[in-house]
Amino acid sequence: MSRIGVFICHCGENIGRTVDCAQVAQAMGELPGVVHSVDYKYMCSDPGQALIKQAIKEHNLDGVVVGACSPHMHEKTFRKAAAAAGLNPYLCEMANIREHCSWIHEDRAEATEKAKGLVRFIVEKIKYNRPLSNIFIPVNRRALVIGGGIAGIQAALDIADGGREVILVEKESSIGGHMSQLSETFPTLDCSQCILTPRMVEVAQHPRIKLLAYSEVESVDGYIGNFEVKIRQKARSIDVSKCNGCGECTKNCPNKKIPSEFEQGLGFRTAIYVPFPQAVPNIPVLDRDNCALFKGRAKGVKKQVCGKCATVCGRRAIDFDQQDSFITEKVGAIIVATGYQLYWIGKEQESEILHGYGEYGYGTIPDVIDGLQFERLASASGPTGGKILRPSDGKEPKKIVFLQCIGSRDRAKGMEYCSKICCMYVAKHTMLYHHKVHDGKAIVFYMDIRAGGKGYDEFVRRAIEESHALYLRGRVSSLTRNGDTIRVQGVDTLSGEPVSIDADMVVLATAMRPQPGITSLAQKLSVSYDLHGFLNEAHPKLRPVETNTAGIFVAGACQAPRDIPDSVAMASATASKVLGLFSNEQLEREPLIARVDRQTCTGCFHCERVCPYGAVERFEVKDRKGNLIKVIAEVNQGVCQGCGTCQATCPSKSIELDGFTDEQIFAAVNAL
Amino acid sequence: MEELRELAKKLLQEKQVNAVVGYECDRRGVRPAFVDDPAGCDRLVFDHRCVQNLPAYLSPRRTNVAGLGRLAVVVKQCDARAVAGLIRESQLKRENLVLIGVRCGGVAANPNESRELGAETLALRCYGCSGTETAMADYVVGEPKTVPAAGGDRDARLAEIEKMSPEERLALWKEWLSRCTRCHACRQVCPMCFCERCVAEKTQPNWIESSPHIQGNFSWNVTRALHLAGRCVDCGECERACPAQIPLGLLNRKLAKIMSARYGFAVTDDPSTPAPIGSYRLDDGQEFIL
Amino acid sequence: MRRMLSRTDLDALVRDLLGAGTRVIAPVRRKVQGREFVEYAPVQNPEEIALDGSQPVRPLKQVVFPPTETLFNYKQDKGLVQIQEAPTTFSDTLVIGARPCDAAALEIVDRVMDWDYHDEFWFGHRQATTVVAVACTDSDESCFCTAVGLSPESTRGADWLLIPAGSSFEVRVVTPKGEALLESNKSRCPESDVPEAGKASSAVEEKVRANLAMNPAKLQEWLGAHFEHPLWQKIALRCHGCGACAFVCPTCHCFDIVDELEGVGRGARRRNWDACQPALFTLHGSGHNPRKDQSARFRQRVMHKFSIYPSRFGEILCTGCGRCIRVCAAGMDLIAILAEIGQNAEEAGSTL
Amino acid sequence: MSVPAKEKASSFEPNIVAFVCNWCTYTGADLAGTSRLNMAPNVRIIRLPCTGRIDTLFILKAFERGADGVIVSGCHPADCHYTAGNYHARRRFAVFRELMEFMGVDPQRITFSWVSASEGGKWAEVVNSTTEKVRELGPFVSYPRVAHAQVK
Repeated sequence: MSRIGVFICHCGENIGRTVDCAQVAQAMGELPGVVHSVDYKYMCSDPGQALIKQAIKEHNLDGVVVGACSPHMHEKTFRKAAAAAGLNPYLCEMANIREHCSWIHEDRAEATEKAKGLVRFIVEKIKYNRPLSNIFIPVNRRALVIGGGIAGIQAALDIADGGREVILVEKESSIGGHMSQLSETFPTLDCSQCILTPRMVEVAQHPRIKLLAYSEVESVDGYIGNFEVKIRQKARSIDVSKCNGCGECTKNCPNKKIPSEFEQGLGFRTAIYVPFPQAVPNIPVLDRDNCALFKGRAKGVKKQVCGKCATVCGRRAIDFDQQDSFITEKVGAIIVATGYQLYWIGKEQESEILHGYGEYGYGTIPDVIDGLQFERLASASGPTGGKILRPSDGKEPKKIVFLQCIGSRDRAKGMEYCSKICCMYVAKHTMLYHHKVHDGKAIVFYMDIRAGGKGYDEFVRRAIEESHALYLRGRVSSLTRNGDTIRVQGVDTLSGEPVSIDADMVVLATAMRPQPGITSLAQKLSVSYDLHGFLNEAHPKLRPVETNTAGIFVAGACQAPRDIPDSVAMASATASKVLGLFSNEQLEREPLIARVDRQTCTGCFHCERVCPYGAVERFEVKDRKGNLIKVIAEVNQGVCQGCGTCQATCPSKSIELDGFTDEQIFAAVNAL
Repeated sequence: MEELRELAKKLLQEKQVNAVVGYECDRRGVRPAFVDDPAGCDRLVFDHRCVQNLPAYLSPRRTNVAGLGRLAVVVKQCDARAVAGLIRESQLKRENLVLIGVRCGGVAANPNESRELGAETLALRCYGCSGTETAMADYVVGEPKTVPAAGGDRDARLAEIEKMSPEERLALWKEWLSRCTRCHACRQVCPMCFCERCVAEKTQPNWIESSPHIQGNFSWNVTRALHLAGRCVDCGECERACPAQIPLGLLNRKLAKIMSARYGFAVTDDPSTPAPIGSYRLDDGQEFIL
Repeated sequence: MRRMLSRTDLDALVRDLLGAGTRVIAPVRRKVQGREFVEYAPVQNPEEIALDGSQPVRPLKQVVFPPTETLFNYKQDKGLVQIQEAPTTFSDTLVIGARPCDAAALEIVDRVMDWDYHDEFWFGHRQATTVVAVACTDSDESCFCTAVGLSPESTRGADWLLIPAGSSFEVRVVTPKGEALLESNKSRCPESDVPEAGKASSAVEEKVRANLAMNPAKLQEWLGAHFEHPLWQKIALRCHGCGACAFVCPTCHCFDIVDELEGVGRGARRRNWDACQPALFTLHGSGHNPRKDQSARFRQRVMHKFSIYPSRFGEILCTGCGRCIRVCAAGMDLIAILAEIGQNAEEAGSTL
Repeated sequence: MSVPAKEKASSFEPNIVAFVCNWCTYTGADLAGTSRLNMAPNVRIIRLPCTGRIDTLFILKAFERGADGVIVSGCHPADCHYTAGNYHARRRFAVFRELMEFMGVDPQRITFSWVSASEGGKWAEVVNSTTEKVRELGPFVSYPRVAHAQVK
């Protein structure tokens, strides 16, 4: 027979006003198994908790039910109090008679009756609670960071500086990400390369960072504290151990007319190349699709077509037969910082929900460019040496029209979300333009100006007031060629007038989207993502850098559109989470996980099929002589998150979720 | 028939298997046979009275049969669905088994059927069947046969019930389920009911009351049907075994229809087909959800 | 002198009893989803009664031994438990048209129900029930009552036996309860001087005899000596362990006692039919199962009927009704099994 | 004097149990509380971690114990705290619902809904509309729970 104590809280007037707490306490006292039942003004107060602790000792309680607010509010409080009095904390449960009762009903009699019902559920349930103890999982105190942009770099450095090893995986041949392409950064206009490059070098030189550039995550196994990650090191065609980055190969490559990705197609590179001079690691990569030698091989030409790079390489570092290789790393935590791509707004689209903006002629009119292309034009290290020149004829544009929200905040044709950075970088662009072309005119079409952030609104004001950018509120309906200018047809919604401008160049602030391949990575990691592919955080406010898979964190623009300060802040947040996780050799977690009844499990593995975490493993039951009797399910304690889908699916109910066992739920339903 | 006997003899003589599970004639009709010596192979028969789903004997729960050792089993195409199901659900390893596929021209509803096979005697599950052998078979025996034309619409009885009002339907099921004495024969003969401990036998907690009152009978029959959703191989043995004459096949058939309509799912003799419960699609219908 | 009862008068008798509030159970014809069969069921008017000799698919035992029966209700009141016993007296019931094999089963099971413990529920139902059996006019290949010492016109367990004669029945009064029934219906059962036309069901009896002949004593002896015999392994292979045989058996009487909750701290204790064929029947709490496979379980069924019960009560726990054979999905055939054991017994006998 | 049917129905207070997930609907119901959204007092919540944990057996047992209606509610698709529990639940209950309907249990007695942590208002609507609907349907006396009668 149970010895249960029931404690009904008035919550001041919050519960007491509509629920007759004394009556509820009295009714509960009459239930079989309840030996003590009282009501009190504030159960969560110190005297209230003392009441519980005292009762546990005095009445030798083996279960405590607190009828009060939502367990989301105070379950931890009361469990701690119970534990302090020597009762297993999992023998304490709450019945919610505030949010679910007193606050939503007016009739005192009805509310009191309902409160009795709600508390009775929990009284019955707790008769079947078992004392549980927290689970300890060993932690492999190394971290994996996926993505070597500013977020990944920051996270890696913070963790490494905190004393833990980091593996940084970058799919491109150099780290740096999009930030390395930017000319200046808002709102301070400091040079992007100047602040980024030292951080990149720091990564390369850090004794606790293992940098794997030109690599991708192939598969992820395991669980928090114990991940096993298989990493594909793509074939660079360069023996990294031999290359000293002298650049002879690049210089001698005959194919020099390949559009450079780094320059957003505005400049050229060779087939064997370093994406930009400050690349880390400063080791070239051979683009086999554009290399004459490989093209020849593909065509079946027997003779080696080229091979100049190998000839000129003094260290014989060029290896045309290099294959992708794989390494496996064991880590305890993973940070995903894969960043973003810009919305390609040409006609062809890869997804049904995207429609592009064919009317803007992007991809067909050469002087209609996107924001990143403008960054390259403005960059001192860019294809024009920092001069603003039109891609079509190299002339200096005297009138540039900037269009904001291309693809963003457009439910019909693009993404309904705001890309967050565009208002700011368009303002920056108008300023850079003004600085470089003093007589140039910048005209901005905007929907709203969103300049929340330290110094952000001041920055936009400066663009308008000091750089004389003309801001027109409205949308542009079409961009068409008009001689060597571009006819911009739009409307100024403030004046209500249609606007027609002949611009020398048009810059589109296109939307931010997650990187291609994010969904397949998310699936490897068992991390959920939204309609657009942005990774989901565990809680938008309280757990913004965690994911629902324990031990996996998100930083930067892979989670939502982010600017540099946000990305860096998130990265440091993930680093601090990871260092927190690594502060102990073992990880302690709540024991509310599934457990298999070995006697009755038949090994049909329906549980394995439904487990969202892959927590079900196969266990061989053997007799004393070692003969296999049967193969049954076993739950990996580190992986199980306690959703209980396995239990509802198990035909013979041979898997039980602690905290919500069938007996507990049955008892509650039985009390209906 | 000779082909089947010769094959069985060969398998036993060559010690490829320890026993052959097939069919034999008895006093009244046809019943399952377990032959472990080559001389006994002449007992084996296959004709339209071979109703029973022999893979039911392959469940690990059948310890006596498991004790025979490596088995060859005579399977009709429909029976092979049970073999596939048992493999899919890790109860069986394909390599531990020899499957003798028989070309079947349809079977009667009853193994003691004395009449010829025709529209009147044809088992419901054979309606619309092509009678071809299973692709899983290691050996195929028998001449190709044609299944007689069905004696009507297989789902006529289902349609009739669907037309009724909820009250009429409940009254009907109450009437039928009131005959259930919870012998659980439906479960014991089912090739896909292989749990070591059936949920109906769990008493802590006692979700499904074991007493044969209508409440317990309702819970039991609903749960049995649900557990077979997308798994039932449509052999009809549950209904045939029911000593209370409850038309259990209706429930299984209804679920097969739901599975097909909602998820385009059909139970096949291919073990690699995923089970529909335990899988999902992001765009699964949810018209019933507010 | 014989007493005759016409079907018309039988119907009138039934109508009288129904009018007086007596529950009348009789074979009635059913059609469920295209399947036709006959079963014992309460009737509302005599026209429903089917006395054409068809065998009801399930036995008569549920009239006196319901598949589930509440023994008492309980309610927890703080530390105390209040018990409310179920009544053990039952309303009057008349069974019309019992097969002799079903009626005989009642008397056979009486032995165990009044052995170490007097089962008030069983005898409560028994006392309230009057059984009118009807001699069989037909049999099938599963009938073997003659092999266990009964016959198509056995009177065991019946209060009256009706022997069909044209459109009427000859009434044979068997017990004092039967006398009482006759007393109140004397005018309906006039004495007739038509001489006996010989044994009414001799043709049926011949047919049944042809199905199986055995020597029960020898069989019992052989069984007692052959608990371990390869036969058991062989027979049980095809058995699914479904227990349908036991559920349709007129003499199987095992039950399980369960407590079922009906709310917090209250519920009922019930006894439900059970069967020795599923593994759970003998499963211990420890996980050990003394009858670990189907051969052990099937052996138990045969042993109990033809060895254990006879040695304890002097009665074979089988009336040869043949239902277990008809109902078995796996083609387990008790006639063939008994014949095989009988042959073993004969052979064993010759070597003794 | 007999009570008119309509009046009888309206004086009946249905007993409804809600099986909800901890992360979305339970929290949504909390929000309804903090927003002081007045709603029918007929629904009592049993908290589960996820809709994936909600077994059809819970619903059957609830009806056996006298529930006139049942609510099952959890996270919207793509919002599941455990990424996929609600998708499994969606299949389970789609099939269950149709089977119950086939066996004569009016599917209107079971409400399925997605209520997120931010949808306090929707929760109040689900509670009120279910209560009204079940009130109209009347007490669920036709469910086998009354039929503790012996089988034939």
